[in-house]
Amino acid sequence: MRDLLSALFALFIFPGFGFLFACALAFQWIDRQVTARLQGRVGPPWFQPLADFIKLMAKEDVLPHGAHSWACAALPMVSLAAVLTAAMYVPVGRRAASAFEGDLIVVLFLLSLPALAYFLAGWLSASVFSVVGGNRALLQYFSYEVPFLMALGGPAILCSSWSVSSIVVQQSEAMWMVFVQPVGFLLAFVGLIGKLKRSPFDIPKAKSEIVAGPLTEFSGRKLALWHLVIHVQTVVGVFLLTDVFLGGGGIGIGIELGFLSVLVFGAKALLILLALSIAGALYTRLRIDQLVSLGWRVLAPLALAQMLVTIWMGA
Amino acid sequence: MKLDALLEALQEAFPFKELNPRPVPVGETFITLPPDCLHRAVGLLVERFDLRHLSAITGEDVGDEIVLLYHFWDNQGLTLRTALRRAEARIATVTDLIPGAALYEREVSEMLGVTFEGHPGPQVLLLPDDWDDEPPSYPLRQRQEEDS
Amino acid sequence: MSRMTIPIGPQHPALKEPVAFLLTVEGERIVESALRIGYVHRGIERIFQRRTYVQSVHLAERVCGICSHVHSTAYCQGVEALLGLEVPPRGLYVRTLLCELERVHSHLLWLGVLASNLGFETIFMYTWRDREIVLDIMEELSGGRVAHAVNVIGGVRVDVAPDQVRSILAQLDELGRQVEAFVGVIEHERTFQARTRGVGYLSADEIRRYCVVGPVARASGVDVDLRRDAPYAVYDRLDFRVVVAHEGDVWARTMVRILETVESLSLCRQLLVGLPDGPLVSRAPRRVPSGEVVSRCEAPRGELLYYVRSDGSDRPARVKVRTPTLTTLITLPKQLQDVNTADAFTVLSGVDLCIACADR
Amino acid sequence: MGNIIHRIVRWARRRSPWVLHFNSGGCNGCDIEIVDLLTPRYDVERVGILKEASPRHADILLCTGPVTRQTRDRLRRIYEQMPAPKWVVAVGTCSCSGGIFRDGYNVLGGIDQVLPVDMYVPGCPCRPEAVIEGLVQLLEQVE
Repeated sequence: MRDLLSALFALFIFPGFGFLFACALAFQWIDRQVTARLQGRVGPPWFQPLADFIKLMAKEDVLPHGAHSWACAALPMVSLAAVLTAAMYVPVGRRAASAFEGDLIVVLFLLSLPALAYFLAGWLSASVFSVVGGNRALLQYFSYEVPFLMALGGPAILCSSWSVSSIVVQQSEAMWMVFVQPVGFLLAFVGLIGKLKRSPFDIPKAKSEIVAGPLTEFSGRKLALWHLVIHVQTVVGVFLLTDVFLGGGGIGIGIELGFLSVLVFGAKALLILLALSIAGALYTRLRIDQLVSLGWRVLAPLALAQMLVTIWMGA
Repeated sequence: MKLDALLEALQEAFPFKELNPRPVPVGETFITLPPDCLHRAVGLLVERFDLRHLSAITGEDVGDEIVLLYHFWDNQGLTLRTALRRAEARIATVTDLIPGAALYEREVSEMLGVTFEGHPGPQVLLLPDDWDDEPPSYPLRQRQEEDS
Repeated sequence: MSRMTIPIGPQHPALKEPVAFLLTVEGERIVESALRIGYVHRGIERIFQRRTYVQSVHLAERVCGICSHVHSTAYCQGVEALLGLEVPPRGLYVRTLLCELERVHSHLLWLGVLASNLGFETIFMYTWRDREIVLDIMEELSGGRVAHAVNVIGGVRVDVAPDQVRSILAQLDELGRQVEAFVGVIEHERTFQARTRGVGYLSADEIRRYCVVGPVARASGVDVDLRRDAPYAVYDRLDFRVVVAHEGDVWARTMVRILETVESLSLCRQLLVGLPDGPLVSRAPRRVPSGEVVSRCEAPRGELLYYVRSDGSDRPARVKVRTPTLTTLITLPKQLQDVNTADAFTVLSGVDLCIACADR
Repeated sequence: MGNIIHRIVRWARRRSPWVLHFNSGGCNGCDIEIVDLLTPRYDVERVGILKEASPRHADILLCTGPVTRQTRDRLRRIYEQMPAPKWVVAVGTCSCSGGIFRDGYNVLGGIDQVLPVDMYVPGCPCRPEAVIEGLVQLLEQVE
């Protein structure tokens, strides 16, 4: 009985859906606040993401004529399920409840599902802007995904484990991966910006060009879910980087922190989020061809070199 | 711009026409030409004097005539004034000499019902596509005020 | 690759005003573009004929909300020439001061819009924040942030008090520092350069063929500026440099505009320091003797032309407005040919379209 | 229970008004003041206002300028594309009544000739403060 309760608690409250939902809202608020402050503005109040979410949920849900109605409804659900499931394997401070050997692969796979759903949403929602946005999303996916995977593969090879939890554990006994593989961390960070479609890689949803990209025709509940997907994805992505490169909830050699480790973890995650916000405020959005060439001419070769060095070091 | 040489050349090209050069504020010279000479005159300005900047074409309905003013500029203003008969408001386009005149001519054409012969794309510029065509009504023609 | 048609506008986030572009694209490359304007056509030239000369000043300001003052300047200047009216020097100084402040405001606004269309929101926020300084100055002088109603036929209706001169000079110094910072960003920010260099190229010959004016012409090496070439108001008494660049792309247009802003700030200082004493306005009669006039001004976007004909009554018989945007519009199909879809918005912002001006 | 949900939704609606801006024939004056709302001095994000790009995402349609014959149909279509509940705010004198352009041959008059207007914000051009005040008053009436 107790096991069941604690499993349910883990699934729905911490570190499950409830926690992720809260984190998604909090991250969104922090992101908007930091961006606003960098731009000399005040920024939204703390409850803003919640108000936005409730308002969208309570709005009329219309789809244009010619849009694929059940697909448009299913896509955000599937994406949300994927990112929420991915979160189950990413330890927050402590060992993830459902960790197993190879869960890193599962997480990476689940995190790329929304990109494909996003592309499909663009194609199926009967708007030119959506189609262009969908195409761009797919092109962008092919540019960042390979370097991102290879960058995360580095620590896994060094730790001889493809489980996020055991990579975290191993870092608590050695140096953090960010010091061992700084290039890898940078690549993963840039890849994450691409994955989350954040400025300066917000090419698929470039407001001033293609309105809102694949989401142009979505409204009400579906839009709310899409926003939630993007924000939970941000949370999971940031947590993943924290775990793999910043040693999760640990602070150094062999000290056990207990519950405090969650706070340490939170602090590290916030640092990454901060870096994401700052990077977004500092650069001009690239063109899709510029991103593709950046991905394949700079990021991928760097990731490959890093991979080879890692394998050589490990051998 | 050498105004004297220019006037001389124009007078030479159209020996029997009265050019009536007159100064108009601010720093502008008006020259009057008959409509059939205008295209040649513009050609002369462009080719001999490199006067390629056409600032605007003003069209005005003055009753029985429609007056067209071609405002040129090269450190000082030069305006070619020509008057078309209202009943048959047609004139040769100057877009072959000055591509930049295309929009000016389209505007004059829809506002005053002047046909620019040889214009590459004489669609409406500012008016809506469903602007009432039957009978043709042109916003800047005078008669409309009397009607409404 | 299959072709697709992307309709841009009349409602589109990159456009503050309704105008429609139909882009035919292959992949991300534009193969054809069609332009439709006229959504903001209000028939102003017709409305002019129903207003008196005095009312028309107000109407001229409403042709365009961004460059409202230069419109009324061109109009008033024309009517004053018809009347043979001499504007007192102090009036001309204040009028010119507003013209230059407006240029600063317009260029900063434009830089923000360009940055926003490039996805560089931070620069958009900063330029618009600093633009508020200009708006404050204009509001202090005239009571209006955007429409000023400063010009009247025969002069201006607002004065600059000595303590205002001091405070405005201080505000201009602050703004000058910010503008210098923007110059640095434009010159050195690499992603900004990657998006603007080589985009929307126009050669000097194309500029001449299409009769393009203003900063777009100057960015392609065509050295025209009515303030120097045909000085009106008090520009012949001021010391300034006409900024010319030769690259002919959006980056050059950005450089020209931002350096022009620096020049304009210096002009404002000269105007404030050299402000002569005396009356602001000469009394103008209500009826204007018959005659015609062509009045040209250098608006923030280039040569602005007003043609006014009077038939001796208290209403103008004909007012023709030719705004600079009309000349740049015609180059857009050429500039959009074969560019990337994303760059289309850089091109559109780069020429600084003012649709309200073009449609009238 | 229904009452509580109703109150929560009303709270959310009042605090998250996303606006769409459409110029149906104005002179730019009000438009730049509306864009100004987003920038540091006015920063309407602090009261939850976001300027959205797609009509599908918007709650409030901010209209500027009189309605011209070309924009009439487009204005209607944008309004139809917006999901309910939705509101229309006419910003600027000419969008309230046609203003100085009302006797132009291509001008139909104010926004209310085409759409039901919920709030009129006069001014030529409107100050940003006036637009904020108009929005706030509109939101107070939201049920």
